[in-house]
Amino acid sequence: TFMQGDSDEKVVYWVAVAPIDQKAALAAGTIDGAITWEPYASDALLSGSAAIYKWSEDIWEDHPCCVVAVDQDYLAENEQIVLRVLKVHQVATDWIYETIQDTSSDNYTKLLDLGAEFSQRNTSVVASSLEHMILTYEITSEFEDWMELITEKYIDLDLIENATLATRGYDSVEDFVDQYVNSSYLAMAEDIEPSEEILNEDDPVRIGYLVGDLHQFARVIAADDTLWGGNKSLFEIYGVATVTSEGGPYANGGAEMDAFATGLVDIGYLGSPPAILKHLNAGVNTLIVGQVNTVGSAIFVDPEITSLEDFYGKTIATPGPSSIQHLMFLDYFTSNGFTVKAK
Amino acid sequence: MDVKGSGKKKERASIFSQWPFNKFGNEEKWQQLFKTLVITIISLVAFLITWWGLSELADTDYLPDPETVFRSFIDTFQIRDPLTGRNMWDNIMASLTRVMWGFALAFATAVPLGLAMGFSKNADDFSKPVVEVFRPIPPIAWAPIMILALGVLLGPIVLVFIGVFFPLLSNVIFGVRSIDPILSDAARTLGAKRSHLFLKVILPSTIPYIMTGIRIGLGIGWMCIVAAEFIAATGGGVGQYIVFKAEVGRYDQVYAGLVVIAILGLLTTELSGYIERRVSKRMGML
Amino acid sequence: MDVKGSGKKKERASIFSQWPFNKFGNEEKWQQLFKTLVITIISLVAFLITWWGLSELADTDYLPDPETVFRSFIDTFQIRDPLTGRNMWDNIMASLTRVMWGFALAFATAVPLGLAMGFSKNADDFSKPVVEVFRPIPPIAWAPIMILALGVLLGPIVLVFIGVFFPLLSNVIFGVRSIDPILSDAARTLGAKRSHLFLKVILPSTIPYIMTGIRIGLGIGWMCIVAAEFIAATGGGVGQYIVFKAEVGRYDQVYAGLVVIAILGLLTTELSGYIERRVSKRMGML
Amino acid sequence: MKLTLEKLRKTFPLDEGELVAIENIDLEVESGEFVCLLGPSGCGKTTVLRIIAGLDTPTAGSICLEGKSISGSGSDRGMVFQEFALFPWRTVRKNVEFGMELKRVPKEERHRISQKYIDLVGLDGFENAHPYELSGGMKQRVGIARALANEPEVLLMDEPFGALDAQTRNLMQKELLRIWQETKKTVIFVTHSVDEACFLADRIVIMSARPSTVSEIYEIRWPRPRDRASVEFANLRKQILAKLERMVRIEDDGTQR
Amino acid sequence: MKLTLEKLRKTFPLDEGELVAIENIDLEVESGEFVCLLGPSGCGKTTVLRIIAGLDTPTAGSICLEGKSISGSGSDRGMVFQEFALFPWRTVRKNVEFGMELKRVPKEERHRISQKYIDLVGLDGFENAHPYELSGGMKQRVGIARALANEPEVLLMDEPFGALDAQTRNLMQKELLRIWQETKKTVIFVTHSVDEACFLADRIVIMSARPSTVSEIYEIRWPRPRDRASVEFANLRKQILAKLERMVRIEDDGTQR
Ligand SMILES: Nc1ncnc2c1ncn2[C@@H]1O[C@H](COP(=O)(O)OP(=O)(O)OP(=O)(O)O)[C@@H](O)[C@H]1O
Ligand SMILES: Nc1ncnc2c1ncn2[C@@H]1O[C@H](COP(=O)(O)OP(=O)(O)OP(=O)(O)O)[C@@H](O)[C@H]1O
Ligand SMILES: [Mg+2]
Ligand SMILES: [Mg+2]
Repeated sequence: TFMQGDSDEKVVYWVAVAPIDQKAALAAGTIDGAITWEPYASDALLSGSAAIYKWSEDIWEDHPCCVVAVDQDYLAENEQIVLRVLKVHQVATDWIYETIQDTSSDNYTKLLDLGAEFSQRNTSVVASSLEHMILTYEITSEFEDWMELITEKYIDLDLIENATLATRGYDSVEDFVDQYVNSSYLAMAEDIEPSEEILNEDDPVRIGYLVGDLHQFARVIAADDTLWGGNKSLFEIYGVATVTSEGGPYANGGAEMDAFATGLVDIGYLGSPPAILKHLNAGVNTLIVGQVNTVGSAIFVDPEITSLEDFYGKTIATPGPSSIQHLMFLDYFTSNGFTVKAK
Repeated sequence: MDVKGSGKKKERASIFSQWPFNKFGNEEKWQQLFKTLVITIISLVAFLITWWGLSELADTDYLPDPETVFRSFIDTFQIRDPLTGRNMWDNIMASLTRVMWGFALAFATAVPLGLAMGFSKNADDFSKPVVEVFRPIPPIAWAPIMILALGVLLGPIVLVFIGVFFPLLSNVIFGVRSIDPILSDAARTLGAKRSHLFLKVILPSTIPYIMTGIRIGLGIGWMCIVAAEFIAATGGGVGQYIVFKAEVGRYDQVYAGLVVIAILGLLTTELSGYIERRVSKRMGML
Repeated sequence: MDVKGSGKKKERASIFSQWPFNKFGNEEKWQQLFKTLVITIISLVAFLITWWGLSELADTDYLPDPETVFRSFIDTFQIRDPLTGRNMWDNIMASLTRVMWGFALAFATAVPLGLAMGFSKNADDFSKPVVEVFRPIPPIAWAPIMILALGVLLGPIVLVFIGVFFPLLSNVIFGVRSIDPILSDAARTLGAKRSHLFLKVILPSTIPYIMTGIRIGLGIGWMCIVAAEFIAATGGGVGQYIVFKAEVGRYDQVYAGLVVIAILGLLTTELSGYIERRVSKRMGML
Repeated sequence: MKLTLEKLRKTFPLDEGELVAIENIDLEVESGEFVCLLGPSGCGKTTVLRIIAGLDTPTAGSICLEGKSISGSGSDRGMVFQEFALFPWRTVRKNVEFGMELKRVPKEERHRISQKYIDLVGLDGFENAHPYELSGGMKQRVGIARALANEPEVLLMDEPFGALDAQTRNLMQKELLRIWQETKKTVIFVTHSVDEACFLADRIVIMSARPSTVSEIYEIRWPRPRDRASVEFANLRKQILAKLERMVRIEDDGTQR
Repeated sequence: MKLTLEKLRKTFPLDEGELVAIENIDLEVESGEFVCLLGPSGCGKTTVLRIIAGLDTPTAGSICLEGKSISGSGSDRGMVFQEFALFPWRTVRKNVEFGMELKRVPKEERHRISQKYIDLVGLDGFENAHPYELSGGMKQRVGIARALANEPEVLLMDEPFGALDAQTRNLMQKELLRIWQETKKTVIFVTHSVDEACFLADRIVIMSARPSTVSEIYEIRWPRPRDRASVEFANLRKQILAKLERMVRIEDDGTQR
């Protein structure tokens, strides 16, 4: 099935290495390549010591990646706040989209600077990242198809037990995605207008996000208070007080889901697979209410690796088994006849 | 575990062997054994029921019921994990191998250093400051830097090494220093030179202390390897198994991993404790 | 650390006080002290030079030179970290608070349980099986599940609790069992009833063992808190500081964090060791 | 107070069968009498004392104090142990006051009584010392004061001077006689030293090797203080030693390894 | 062999100043003589033995063996310790062979010699026992056999029977005399027991309390085995005891606390 390769030599190994450490691991020779998100793919590429073997869009065309998830209890009591945050997410995403159309504008320079500061990488890395990821918020039917596919793959892999769907009260994978992904809030958010008054002055919404992850650029610029005329952040303009959730920023989506579970995060930016895994396996009471980006990951490798054959016996780093990158890696190599093993 | 010097004491087992309720004849001894057995069983059953009840009551995925955990425990040994291509045996071998390497390294360095530091004041004066600089750092605190600097293979081994090294060193030094001076006096009146003293008096009488150091060190070694494998490891390992499973939310399997760790830790310390007692007895240090 | 019962021994400090080279008159004693001082300084200087040399030679970011580390160490106390908004004092307070809470919980449970298990065979028979199920699991192995189930606030505290609980419990039980039966005999001939025995004989003579358990437990507690903070922490913590810094590649600050951990560990164990010795002395158990 | 042991028997369970420590002991001790128990090692002297003190229960037989059968430990029978058995965490005064504390004797009275016995054993000035600060002889004085302060009817002493060096031992023997004469307690004193028994006792009870019975009783009517160098002293000593040595010989052959 | 101590002095450094353990000791011990050292506790008896054994160095003065000055430990002077000092991990035979192992005596000869001395002290059958399997008396026999097997000229014995009970002690004294008569060693024997000294010694050397000197020497010409119950024995005992008691009294006042 999914894991089976057709020969003993066609083995590729994986090892979990945090994206931030992958470049150094490659340089040190402990890995031969890595699958990772931006800005780490561009960073490795521009450092000159690595080549991009494949951008993720060439593996899974238009695949989804990060999403906005919200704690259901929080949503029930603070729907207005959630809508405003979603609105901000939309505005900021649109702003970035427009800004990158004109790379000579001041805003573009500012954008690069903000990205550099946030990701601790230089601006050319940020620029390259912006070219390789598609920031979006729309929940499309393609997205829902992808979510079904991902869930099915996890069930195939026994990372989600067959019985679990029923335990959570879902009839089928389709039913699960139907309920777990909800585009109606996004639609409602369209109509939100700026507000003079901060709705939740004493109770700022706690936003979770990942360390240095440029997929989640929208939140970064929305939190900046120099871009929007005056000295207010985009959140403040739309009347919400925000704070970085405790323990954040997180190293990966799994950790952020754990923070959701312990009630530290109200709204979070994270990868869709951990949102699925932890919701089904651990009952973390979240809901996916928007997309954040599609594509924008890559396999970078030692430049000597140029073809599939070159991967025989090599070791590839992934951000960890709950990431979409890991799943993509598994799928890509097994469907090309490899046996995938942990190093 | 520290144990106070006991001084000379009459051979009466404990305060309880004298308390009336513990004065048993032979048939009563069997009765008592039977009672202990019954209470033990009651205790374990109560534990399982409590576990079951809690997992039902709490209705959280963080506390699966014992049956589920037991099934996952059995499965992990039989079914290869789709993510890693390993079953639990592979993980156990991986962890054990690391512990053994780290332990071997620590043994090979701590014992000679300890003997030297215990035996020679100059060696002690010279080594102690450096040792004391490193000793208070919990071995696990080294994890991030060691795993980065030495890689996922050597890093965990070095962590185990650090964990085992210090308790072993302390025990060896303590062993050398605990030698009853009267024994070296006796050896000297029998014509022993300094090298004789070292080989024929200090070395043999330190062996039980080395064994104690080994037992304690192995306990800490297990702690270190689990922590190291949490942070990074290649080649599998029970710790790695646990984090991967926690990451994807399969908590039944996380508990199965904990059970494995418990059994492994128990086996190693029981085994080394057994050897320690045998050696102590053989060395006449009862 | 295990220490073998020493039996009665003449009051001669050690094997070395008799060895000719260690027989010093008063002026020679000062000379010896001076020599120790010189060797200690040489040793530390040699250590620093080796460190420096290695860091130059290896030319890796993973081993910054001592000066850089020292400067970072000073800075972390004065400058708030831009990522977390905390300086080292905040982190220390955070870690200390967790250790203290976990310790307090462990103390409040392990001491009564240990007294009961040591004193009453039924309590022992009942509790032992459950205790023995959990004891061999290294406290750190609980980290992923505890932090998930109990959150980033309570989770690390529970880890420290687990780490402190077992050594403390063992020492309390051992303390109760180590009471010289002759003392309870003596109390009984003076008219002591069972409750008297407990309050006036067992409790006081267990105190030094409790102190020993505290010292050992705190050592393990520090290990646990660092590991727990590696995995997850809110509100800062030295362990959290170290992982964050390792993540962003500021290895000089990682080492500064290690130095802080070393100093904290040293302070707590030295302090509890000091109290332990004072109490032991006060309790007449020299 | 008069103490009567009747058909006392004590067995200890072994892994297989049982060990008959005491076969059959009958003994009467008069009020105010000083009795020494002598016998080969392991013959059950300590066991007898422990049974009288109520620390062990006899397998058969009874102990009567002034005709009344007793069981369990009680403050009417004080005991002085060879190992001193002082509470190491208590000062000399607090050790001596232990029994009174249990009885809730008011603080001032406790203080007065403890002072009296501390003075009696010659430890004034050491009230606040801890046991570890004392020499062996001083420790045993505390043990004696502690037992006396509880005002027992009978004082049981198990090789109290066994751990002392010869000179201190001689001093302590004289002190003990003085205290005994002042307090008029009934004393049962176990010793390995024939010399000591001859120097102290009104009667010397010799126990046979295990399973033990009373083998012989010597009554000594000499006035005190006794002269160790006297011919009669030397003769009695020799006689008892010879008897004991015969027992040890027999025992040695039987039990070595 | 003749042993001469000349103007022996030994001080130990204290935190402030120094402790004069031995002021000045002059003593000659003839070849084959059995000398007992007696003296109050802490007067330096052990120190003298240790200096002779070469385990301590004298602050001043010299020790000569057959006229030749000696320093450092050596196998010509064997020592038997109060604490037995057996190597617990070695069997009886291996303990006895320790000195010969160091001298690389071939295995067969080692075996032959050790067997001889094991037989001499009456431990045949226990060759392969470990010390923890032996009683106190048997342990001390091993200690004596070990010292003898090294064939020293002088045998130094520091309260060797101090830890034994009275009966075992009497047996061991007789055994020791038998062995001494068979091997004709020079023996210096430290004891606290006046009785023991009178029973064993050719000469009894009494040391004064610290800072110590030789206070008196008693020469005993009675034949062996001696009769403890004889009048002369009792008289000598009494005389020495009185002398010692006076010393202890003085010391007691001076050093208690
Ligand atoms: N609790 C016990 N369990 C089993 N046997 C015991 C116990 N207490 C004493 N014995 C045995 O009973 C016998 C008598 O012991 P006891 O201590 O009374 O002798 P003793 O005459 O006081 O000896 P010693 O002179 O050595 O003090 C010994 O053989 C001893 O081993
Ligand atoms: N290594 C040492 N350092 C300091 N003082 C010492 C040392 N060894 C012995 N002394 C002191 O020297 C004195 C003589 O000690 P020594 O052990 O020789 O006496 P002793 O006559 O053998 O006493 P005992 O009869 O108690 O065995 C004592 O006051 C003792 O405290
Ligand atoms: Mg006894
Ligand atoms: Mg001495």
